[in-house]
Amino acid sequence: MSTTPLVPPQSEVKKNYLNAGYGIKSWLLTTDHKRIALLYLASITFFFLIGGLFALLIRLELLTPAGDLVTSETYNKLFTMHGVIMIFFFLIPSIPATLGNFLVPVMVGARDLAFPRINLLSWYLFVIGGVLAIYSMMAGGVDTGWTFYTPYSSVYSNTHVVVMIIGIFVAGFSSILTGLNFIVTIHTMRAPGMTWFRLPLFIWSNYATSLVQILGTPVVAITLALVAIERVFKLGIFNPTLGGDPVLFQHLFWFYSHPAVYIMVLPGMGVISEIISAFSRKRVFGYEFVALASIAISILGFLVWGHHMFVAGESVYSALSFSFLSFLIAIPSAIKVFNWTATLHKGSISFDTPLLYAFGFIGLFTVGGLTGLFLASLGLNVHVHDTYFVVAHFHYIMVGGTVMAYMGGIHYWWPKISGRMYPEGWGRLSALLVFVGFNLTFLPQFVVGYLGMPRRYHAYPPEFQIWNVLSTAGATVLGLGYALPLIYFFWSARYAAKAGPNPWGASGLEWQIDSPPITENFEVTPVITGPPYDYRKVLPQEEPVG
Amino acid sequence: MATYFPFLPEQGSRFATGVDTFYFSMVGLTIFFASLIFALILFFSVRYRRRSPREIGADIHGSLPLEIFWSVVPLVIVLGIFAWATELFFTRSNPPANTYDVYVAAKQWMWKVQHPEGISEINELHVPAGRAVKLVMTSQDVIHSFYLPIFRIKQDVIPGRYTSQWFQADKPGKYHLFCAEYCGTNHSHMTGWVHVMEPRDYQHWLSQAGIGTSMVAAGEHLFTSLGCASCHVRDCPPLQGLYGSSVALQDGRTVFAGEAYIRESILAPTAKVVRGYRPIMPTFQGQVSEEGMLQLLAYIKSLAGEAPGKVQK
Amino acid sequence: MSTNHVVPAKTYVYIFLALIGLTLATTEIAKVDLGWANTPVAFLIAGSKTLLVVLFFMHMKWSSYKMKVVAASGLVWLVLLFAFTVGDYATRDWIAVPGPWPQHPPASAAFDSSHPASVPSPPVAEHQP
Amino acid sequence: MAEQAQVHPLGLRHHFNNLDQQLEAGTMGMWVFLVTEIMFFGALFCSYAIYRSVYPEAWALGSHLNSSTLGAAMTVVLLMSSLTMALGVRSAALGNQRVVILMLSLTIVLGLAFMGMKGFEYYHHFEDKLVPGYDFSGYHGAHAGPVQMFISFYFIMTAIHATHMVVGVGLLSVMIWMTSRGRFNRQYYAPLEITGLYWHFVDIIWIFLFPMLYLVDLHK
Repeated sequence: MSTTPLVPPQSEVKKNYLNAGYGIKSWLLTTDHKRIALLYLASITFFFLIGGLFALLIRLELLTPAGDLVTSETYNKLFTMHGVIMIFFFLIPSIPATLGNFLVPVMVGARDLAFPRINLLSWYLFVIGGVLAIYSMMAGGVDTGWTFYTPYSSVYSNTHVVVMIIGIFVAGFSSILTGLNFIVTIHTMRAPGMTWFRLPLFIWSNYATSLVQILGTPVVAITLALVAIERVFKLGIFNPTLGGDPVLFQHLFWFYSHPAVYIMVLPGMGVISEIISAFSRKRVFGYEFVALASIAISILGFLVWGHHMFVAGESVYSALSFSFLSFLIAIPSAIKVFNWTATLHKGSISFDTPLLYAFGFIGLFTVGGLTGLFLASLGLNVHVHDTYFVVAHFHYIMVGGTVMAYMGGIHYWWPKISGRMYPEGWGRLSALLVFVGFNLTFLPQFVVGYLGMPRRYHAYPPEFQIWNVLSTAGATVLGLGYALPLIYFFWSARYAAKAGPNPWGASGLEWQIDSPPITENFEVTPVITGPPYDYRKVLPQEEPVG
Repeated sequence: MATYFPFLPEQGSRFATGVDTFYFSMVGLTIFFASLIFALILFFSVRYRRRSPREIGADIHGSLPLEIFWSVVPLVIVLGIFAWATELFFTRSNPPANTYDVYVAAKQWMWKVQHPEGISEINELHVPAGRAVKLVMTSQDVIHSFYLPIFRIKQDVIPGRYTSQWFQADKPGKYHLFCAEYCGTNHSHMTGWVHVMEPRDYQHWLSQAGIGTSMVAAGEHLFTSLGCASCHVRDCPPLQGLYGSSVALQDGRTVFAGEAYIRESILAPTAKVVRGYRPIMPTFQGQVSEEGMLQLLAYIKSLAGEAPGKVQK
Repeated sequence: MSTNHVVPAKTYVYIFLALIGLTLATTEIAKVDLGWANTPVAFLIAGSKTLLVVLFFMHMKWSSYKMKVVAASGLVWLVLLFAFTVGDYATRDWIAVPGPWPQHPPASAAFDSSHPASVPSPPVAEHQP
Repeated sequence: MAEQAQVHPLGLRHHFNNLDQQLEAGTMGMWVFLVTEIMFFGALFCSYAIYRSVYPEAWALGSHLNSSTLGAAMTVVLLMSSLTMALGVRSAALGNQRVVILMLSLTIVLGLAFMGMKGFEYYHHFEDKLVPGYDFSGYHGAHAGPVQMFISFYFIMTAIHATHMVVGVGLLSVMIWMTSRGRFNRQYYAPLEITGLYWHFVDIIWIFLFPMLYLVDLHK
């Protein structure tokens, strides 16, 4: 992107979005997309810690075959809370609401999102939903699993299901409003000259994510509302004794919840495209294919939900069509992985922390994606459905994929967000710890899953113990790997060296404004003249390389 | 069973072997692709590491042939996997001709298994080796899932309707039975054992396991005590030869008279009225327990001209 | 965009009268027994009323192509949800595919009850009540 | 009017370049929101369709419990409110604020009339003891279970629709207040148009609810 060079005036303390205002009101009533991104960053880190705590408790419980650390009711509440908090209150908002909110306006060359006040409303809805979920947890928790399958959730469970459902219902609208804001901003507020194929790939993947948020979230909102109504008024919508059909709940629930996994992973793919390109200083190989693959994933993502129900009483023919479409959706993901790898060819690669996280992402997402093919295969799904094989698969995509990309993205854009560098050595250590700890936690679960250990088991046969012990050992290393960045990011925000506008020599509009940026992002709206990822303009070469 | 640490699961049936071969070839495929990607990343990142701080990468945009290559090749591989897996699924979804029907009623946190000869067991399933066994299952409360890892099969058990699955064990032994669909507090204790026995031992076990009235006899008793016999002789739809045939309905549809049709016609008779008959049958909702329903079903299946258990499939 | 395009009031009144006419029509047609056609006809009338409201009252007729795509995407996804869900319920009664392809000859008369031997297995997932 | 446009056109927000961009963003934003509403009601319609195919007779019996003439009257009232809404937005484009206020008030009155008829219908069902989850003893016909499910679908769908009506009336009163304060002119009336889009959508939902809840096999 070539643009008129910006020479910031050297006043004593430069005005930026962080020191533009002080005090609680300037944060709680802000409509600046960058401040709302930080509000989201704080709140989802809080939920990530709670969810992580539950994960450690579950792993501790599973050290021994007998259920002896907690009672089975408590264990059921633990894995339900772990699921609900991690999915609805961490993974779904993680990249779109933090990095997306911060970067989408900057990357398209706008001063703010299309609807700043709705953006703040989105954060408040998230917090209200979170408070309701915390209240439901404090009051006694929910033991239905994050999937709320009826008739257990609507008739037989005597836990605080209704409060939790209202919490998720409200938090769902926060996700809808973020998606709505992104779609309108990307369509109507691009800088002059910024055509669709000059947009960074982070924008493409967040656009695809917003499509899924808009078209999927309302369906789960009304489905969970029906479960709550059925619970309160004893109606028979999903209750078989009164004529309802629990399989219909599963259809409506998974219509959203499978595309929801693409809400979680697509922004991660966008971050990885940016990191791979920045740290090999090379245009992403097959830019148009990677961009359109995101859109293909978001659309195909709506046609495959039946692979969660192969053994749940779905008809044979419906299972056939869902299985076939689930195989097709593997192709765009494969294209992305191959294109990322090809980008490294003839690049100028430097092994900073974000790139280590990106390599981790590509490795683990490849394994996660391919094990998805195991589960899409009808014959094999019959055996591995609802076992630890499934648990390992979706953790490879969610933790190995999305959380790795999220950590890589936070490290990559930290200089832009806080204006300071993070400690590189500690960063690389945390990336290594997370990679090793992750594999030690979830590889054994593939093995014990295929041996037949079912999901959500509080006590299991003794022959599965060795794999669970290995997995728990891995979980502690993983927990340590996540704790490290938390410490050094706080340290770096106060004491680290200042970072210039473009510490990595990366291309992109966000690297041409100050770190941290001013509230309006650009003094003068940039005009885009060339394709993205043009490193010859960012770092003019004396003599061309090889 | 001595606690040993299995790495590879035991195979209890031909279907299990088929699933395992598929699984191991998929594992091989995953290892191949993962190591291919890992090797490429390692090689590229070492070969093209940054040598000077201002060095940038070559100006390569992409290549259409390469993109087509790694779209079409994965597509072909994936379609091959789909075909193989679907063929496995057809075997699992289509029980062979004469299966040995066992009825399973799932209840929050236990499995009640009923053999056609009338013997019922809790959390235990004794089956003869070498014989195709079909499980006809229903639940009395929430969704459960009857999971036999040794045979690589599982099927959700849904309240309000019948679901079924089949297996043919070939190795005698005692294997795990799990509930795989989360069903509440004691979901992890809703487990049991399946005992595969030589046919001789099985007959011996049957004989001395108790002389319970056969399900067909119990079904016939219910059939008369509920008053069905008085009507289903002349002016009500005949039940002889009903099971497994197709029935023309009042509203022009033709329905396959399977287990679900019989259950529905008992609980909600006016849902599917047989052509040429008035919808005068009262509902028996709430008057017949799940076990009673299974016994009635066994009796009506026996009226299809065959003895229970050896029903022509 | 739909900026500053002023539609003559007459058009709105005509559209309104058409909508009222269609409402009365659908009420009367529902009273006549058309067998299976009742639902499609009612659906058609409701659809045309919706089209009138969207095109004229909501200015979609004069809106940009982008708006039309946004509105159409809502409809397409609704059809997706219906198609796959109803598709599952509709195919529940179908008998399972007659066995693995190679050895098992496809049953000639699938429903011919005269020789039950050829009757394929009862459907795997029975129809729910 | 011209110099006001150069200085700072009425209603232009700081992060937009011009009013056209702002209007396009606002309109697209509302249409994307309406797509989420389509999916929200769509899941309900899908469950309705599945259970109608499973219990055709019960759906017919349940639908006969609602009076189709009252339903038709409510539809006419709502269509009229759409007309007045459209005329209101049109007069905003022509700039005569008094007509805008008149039309929006008419729309509110018609909306309240619709809700009044709905309230009467609810009261009627309460009187006849036809309220699932509360007291459904008033129904003595066949298929009691599925008919109760139809009536619960009726209550859920109409209650959610009525909630959207209440939000619509709230929005309209805010628009009337803003118009009376002179916040709009010929160039800038986007909020009015966007509220119009929302109102027309709520009307479209009712256009589908009417045949689904009132006209099921009326000939039976």
